[in-house]
Amino acid sequence: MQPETAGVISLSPLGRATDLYHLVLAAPQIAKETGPGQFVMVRCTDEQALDPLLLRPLNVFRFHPAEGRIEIIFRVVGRGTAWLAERRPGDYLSLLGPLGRGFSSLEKYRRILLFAGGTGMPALFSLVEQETKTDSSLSSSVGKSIMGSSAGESTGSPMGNTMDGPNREFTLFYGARTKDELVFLDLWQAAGVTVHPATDDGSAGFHGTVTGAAARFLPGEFDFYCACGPRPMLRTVQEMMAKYGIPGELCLEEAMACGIGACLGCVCETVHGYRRVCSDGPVFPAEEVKFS
Amino acid sequence: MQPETAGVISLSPLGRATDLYHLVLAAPQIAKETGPGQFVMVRCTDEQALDPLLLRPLNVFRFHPAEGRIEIIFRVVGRGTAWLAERRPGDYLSLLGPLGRGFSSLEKYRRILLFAGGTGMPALFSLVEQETKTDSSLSSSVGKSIMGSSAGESTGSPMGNTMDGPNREFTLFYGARTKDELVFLDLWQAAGVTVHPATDDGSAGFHGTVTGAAARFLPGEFDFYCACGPRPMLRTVQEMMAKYGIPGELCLEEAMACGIGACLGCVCETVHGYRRVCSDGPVFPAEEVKFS
Amino acid sequence: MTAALSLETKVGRVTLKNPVLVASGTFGFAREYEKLFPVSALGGVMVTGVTLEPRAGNPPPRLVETPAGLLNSIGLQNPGVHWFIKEELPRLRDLGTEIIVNISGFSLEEYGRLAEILDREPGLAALEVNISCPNVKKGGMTFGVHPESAAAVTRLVRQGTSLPVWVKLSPNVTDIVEIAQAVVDAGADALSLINTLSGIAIDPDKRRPVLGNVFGGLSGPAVKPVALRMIWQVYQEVPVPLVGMGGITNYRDALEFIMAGATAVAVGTGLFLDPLSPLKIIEGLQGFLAKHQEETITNLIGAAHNREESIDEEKRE
Amino acid sequence: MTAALSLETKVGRVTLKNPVLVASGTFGFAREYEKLFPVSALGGVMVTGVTLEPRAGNPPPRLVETPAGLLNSIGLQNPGVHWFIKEELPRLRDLGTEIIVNISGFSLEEYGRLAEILDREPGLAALEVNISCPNVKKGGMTFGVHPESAAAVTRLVRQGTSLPVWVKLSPNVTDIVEIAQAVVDAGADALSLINTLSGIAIDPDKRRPVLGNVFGGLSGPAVKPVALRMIWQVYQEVPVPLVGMGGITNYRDALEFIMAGATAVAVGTGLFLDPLSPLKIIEGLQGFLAKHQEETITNLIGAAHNREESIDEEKRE
Ligand SMILES: Cc1cc2nc3c(=O)[nH]c(=O)nc-3n(C[C@H](O)[C@H](O)[C@H](O)COP(=O)(O)OP(=O)(O)OC[C@H]3O[C@@H](n4cnc5c(N)ncnc54)[C@H](O)[C@@H]3O)c2cc1C
Ligand SMILES: Cc1cc2nc3c(=O)[nH]c(=O)nc-3n(C[C@H](O)[C@H](O)[C@H](O)COP(=O)(O)OP(=O)(O)OC[C@H]3O[C@@H](n4cnc5c(N)ncnc54)[C@H](O)[C@@H]3O)c2cc1C
Ligand SMILES: Cc1cc2nc3c(=O)[nH]c(=O)nc-3n(C[C@H](O)[C@H](O)[C@H](O)COP(=O)(O)O)c2cc1C
Ligand SMILES: Cc1cc2nc3c(=O)[nH]c(=O)nc-3n(C[C@H](O)[C@H](O)[C@H](O)COP(=O)(O)O)c2cc1C
Ligand code: FES
Ligand code: FES
Repeated sequence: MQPETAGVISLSPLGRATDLYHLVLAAPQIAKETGPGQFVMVRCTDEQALDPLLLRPLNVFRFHPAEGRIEIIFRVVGRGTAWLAERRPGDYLSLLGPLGRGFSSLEKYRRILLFAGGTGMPALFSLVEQETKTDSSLSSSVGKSIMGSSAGESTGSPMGNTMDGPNREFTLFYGARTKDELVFLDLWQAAGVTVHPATDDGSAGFHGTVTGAAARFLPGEFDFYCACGPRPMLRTVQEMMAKYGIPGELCLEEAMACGIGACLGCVCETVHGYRRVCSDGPVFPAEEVKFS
Repeated sequence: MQPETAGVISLSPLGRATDLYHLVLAAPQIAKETGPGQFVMVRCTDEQALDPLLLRPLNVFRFHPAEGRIEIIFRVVGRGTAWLAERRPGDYLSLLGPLGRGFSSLEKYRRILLFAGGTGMPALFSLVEQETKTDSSLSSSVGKSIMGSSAGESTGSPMGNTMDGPNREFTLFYGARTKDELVFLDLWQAAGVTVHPATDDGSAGFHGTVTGAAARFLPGEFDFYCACGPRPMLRTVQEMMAKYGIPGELCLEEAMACGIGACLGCVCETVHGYRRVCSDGPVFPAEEVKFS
Repeated sequence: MTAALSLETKVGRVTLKNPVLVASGTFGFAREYEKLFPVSALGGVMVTGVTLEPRAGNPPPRLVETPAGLLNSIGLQNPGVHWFIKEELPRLRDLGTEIIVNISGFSLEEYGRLAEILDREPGLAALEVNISCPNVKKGGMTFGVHPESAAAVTRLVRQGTSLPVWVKLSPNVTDIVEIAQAVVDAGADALSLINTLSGIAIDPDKRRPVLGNVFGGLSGPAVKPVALRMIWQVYQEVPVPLVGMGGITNYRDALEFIMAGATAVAVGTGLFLDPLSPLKIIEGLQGFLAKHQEETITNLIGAAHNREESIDEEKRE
Repeated sequence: MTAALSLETKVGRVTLKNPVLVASGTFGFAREYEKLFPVSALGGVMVTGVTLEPRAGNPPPRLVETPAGLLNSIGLQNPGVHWFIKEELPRLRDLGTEIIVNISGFSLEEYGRLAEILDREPGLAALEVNISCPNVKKGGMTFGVHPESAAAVTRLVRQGTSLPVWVKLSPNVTDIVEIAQAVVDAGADALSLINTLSGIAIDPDKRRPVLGNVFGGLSGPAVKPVALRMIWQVYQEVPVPLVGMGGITNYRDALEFIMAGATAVAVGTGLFLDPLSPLKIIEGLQGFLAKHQEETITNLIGAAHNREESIDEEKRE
């Protein structure tokens, strides 16, 4: 964890109808240290400007320690991300990272359920890529945005990925507002993950929420789950999985100031009392998180 | 006077060692209405950002009503101008203008002295270009920055410009920190103005201030003067010219908020009491201005 | 949408066609902005502070930009109430919007006189009483920072006029509710808040304060959280219409004020960022009503106090 | 340059190697920032507010960004003074910088007890008394907003310890000088100012306050003009060392505070923009001394009050 000035290698909008962007950064130190589910804080303001004031937390989508690069997917939702979307290759960004406690190792589990909502996807992908890591050929899609490849159908090898030894099986329920926002499905497929898309508008996959999409596959034979997405989704996932007795981890979001655990500003409620999302999390054991 | 969204046609640094920039904007409405010595207010902030908060006043260096363009020369001194210096062709800027009461007509005068200090030059050039206006061939240097052409010597036709009828004669004392900051001398020469440069470091022309440079030519046979530059320079010019009984006009600067005369924030002291620099000025009869 | 959306709002007896005013001191006497947009589109104009005698104002520099804020020390430069009535008011009356005259005094008597003088003038919607002025007779203590002096000013103005009296509160106080209650008890029909926060800036190169007057008033987006807090507190404790101001630059800011309890809002410093911002805010409010199928803006006044009515988190899932 | 430049400064009895501290509540107990830079480079660390009993703090959300500012409602989450002494203090003592412990109480007695408990601990430079806490026994009125209660807290802490007592003032008051004078009369060795301004934010989509606690404290660049004004006023009236804070993000901000009258400064919210900013500020101050051939930073304290010494406009011509 340290401040690092990162060079913008590429920044591309993800498709026509989305406000999603794919950012590739040269940040050797951070790339070397990042683990799945960790994030960085990014200053989204001109050098001397004081508004917006705070750094923005963004999950690391992919990290490439050998190449010294990290990738981020972000949605433009306000002033900071709008500023970020206007950077160009060759620009520099002030980063702080890698931050937070990411996902636990999945070693012990065989059949793993993943729930991704919108920009919750990147954190989960970093996990899967780590857990299925093979040769570095995968990382060749850096800076290339490929989307929607057969987004209408569940895809992937039905028995889970094969690169990960015979035993590991990932099933992803990936929800978005609309088909165009289901991004990088090819990467998920290449990682051998069975993907079940869901869209709010029914333009691809299940017409409805990721939990709706998952319902018909449950309880199934799942050992563990990981979820990242908007709070209401996480709450529903937590309830549903608790009902089936499947343990898991949730990756949370909360407004942040310091990003490193000093200010106590980003707490969430847990069974152990308030915990800092930035440093005790953002990933927490699902059963510990209390949604009020 | 109105808000206008202006397109950046070109933005070029003026030379190696300076922090001066030359900005050409498509702003048809403003170009049509601008007179010499008027200025525009420019928003120097990303769309949704609130810092820096206020628009920045910048003089119009040249205006081309037929082409719908205006030109500006500015120095990077802080956050707003630093932001401005990073714009690129095709970007848009929010402008308000043209603003202020510019220079009076020089019709009545034959031998005119000009004093320009640093970024006070643009306002005076707009005056001279207007007063010597010929065919539009002059405006062909738009976007081209030519500097330092024989900056070491006084230049121009000794008897003043010829394009302006036989009678008008302009003598410019143009001061800057260093040779590289004496910009667009070619344009002045093309306008038939006799230019006496002065630099703080002696790298070109007179080694010292513009008033120092002017002293040996005074009182001379001058009818009128116009001056634009830093406050201490204006004060010295005012004193010196009062001594010789030569009337003139001063173009002032003051921090501004509204830029149109509503907030009473930009006043300067005059013999008539406080006057608004943005709307009663920025150009005032020299004898009315009181420097405290 | 069937019913017409209504932005109409009532500040006590004063009906405004929409809740967006412009703040005193930032709009002059409307002469300048009139050239930029149709002032009749505004809910109202709060004209620059008028005093009994003409005032030259403070020595320059009078302005300094601060982070997301503006410090000003205009010092109430104005031509005096008699000139105002003769030279400015006739034109203002014809603008097609409500005219609220901001008055400032340097003694209790001056406030009373101003109220009486303006009471005779037709075409005014209300007097806005700026109590952030120093009481020259009492060692320069600002009227607005103590409940007694704030109430005394209000009482005199109330006696001097039958016009609606809006008292404009200073935020430089320990307990805004106490002051609000005191001036309402003394007869205020409505409250405007907030005036500027007292602040300074230093020029480290020159080693001296930037403003000629040393002290200035802080306005703009920087002060918005403080302004909202005061609106919130007063709304909870004092039943009187509030006109909210302090850092409003867009319709979402305006909604924050309205939901915190403001019946109307005013744009001041926001004009300097974008002279057309009041019009854009009016449009934005209209759009918000349409989107949320609210028929009138008045339904939203104080909405944030009502926890049951708050809209739950985006219901995605 | 012949003589070595000195950033050393003295806050009463406490000598700081340089005038740049970090503000209470923004630096935790130095555990986290310690991983980012050598904390020993700082003039001192003001640790997070400690209370007698452990406190869970306020419900989230606790943070909301505002224009050039930050609203927080942490609610003094901390493990209590006993845990602090056992688990945090030993490490803090070894950091190689001055440790100032910020204490908060919810009754007069709690302040007194905290002072006594900490008095026994070696290795502390001073106690910083946060008087912006509600007095639970007196209906939740904040101690710091009235001279009597502010003085009462100070007196008890003064009696309880022989450590230097720095009282941290709340800016949410009508007359900061009155409070400053009262706590100095009650025995304060130095004053810290300012704590946060009370503010709120509304989420217009959800129609409710953003913060779980509704009210928060505003910090960051937005408040700088107010902080500077209070430093300026107190410096003029009350002869006591001042530690200035409120929106400092770079060395020029620090100079503004020093020239307004601060003997030392603290960086709080500025850490969140750039965790290394305190180090950069120290460097910047050094550079400024060198450039202006000043031998010591202490020469600049209050320099802006001295009109004769102010540097005249750039003398170009
Ligand atoms: C640990 C963590 C990881 C994240 N990873 C990603 C990611 O990989 N990709 C991505 O697109 N987004 C991610 N986010 C969310 C991202 O931080 C916010 O979208 C961003 O800060 C918004 O900044 P803005 O200036 O554009 O919006 P603002 O103008 O600040 O706000 C716009 C809207 O976004 C909300 N918002 C502001 N800050 C946050 C925040 N920290 N968390 C959630 N909502 C916020 C506001 O309430 C408001 O409704 C992550 C957040 C956290 C805490
Ligand atoms: C009528 C008018 C016409 C002008 N024309 C030109 C021009 O043609 N070219 C040009 O380069 N500059 C011109 N200026 C000056 C220009 O407006 C300032 O340099 C600019 O506003 C600085 O903005 P900033 O954000 O970069 O600096 P800031 O960060 O705001 O300040 C940096 C420094 O500049 C000073 N400054 C800030 N605002 C002003 C101001 N309005 N006037 C003078 N000094 C200021 C500050 O005190 C500070 O020392 C003009 C000013 C006025 C009033
Ligand atoms: C330049 C300027 C002049 C002002 N003059 C007055 C005034 O004459 N009378 C008054 O009551 N308030 C005056 N104010 C305060 C504003 O009316 C308003 O209360 C304050 O600026 C907060 O709103 P804002 O942040 O939208 O500007 C003035 C503010 C500014 C910026
Ligand atoms: C997240 C946060 C927590 C704070 N906690 C405390 C605290 O525990 N005790 C205290 O006296 N001040 C506390 N403060 C106030 C700061 O110490 C400081 O006075 C204030 O933030 C102004 O400085 P700044 O603008 O540099 O942050 C806190 C401020 C912030 C932002
Ligand atoms: S953001 Fe500061 S503790 Fe998490
Ligand atoms: S800037 Fe407002 S009157 Fe000149």
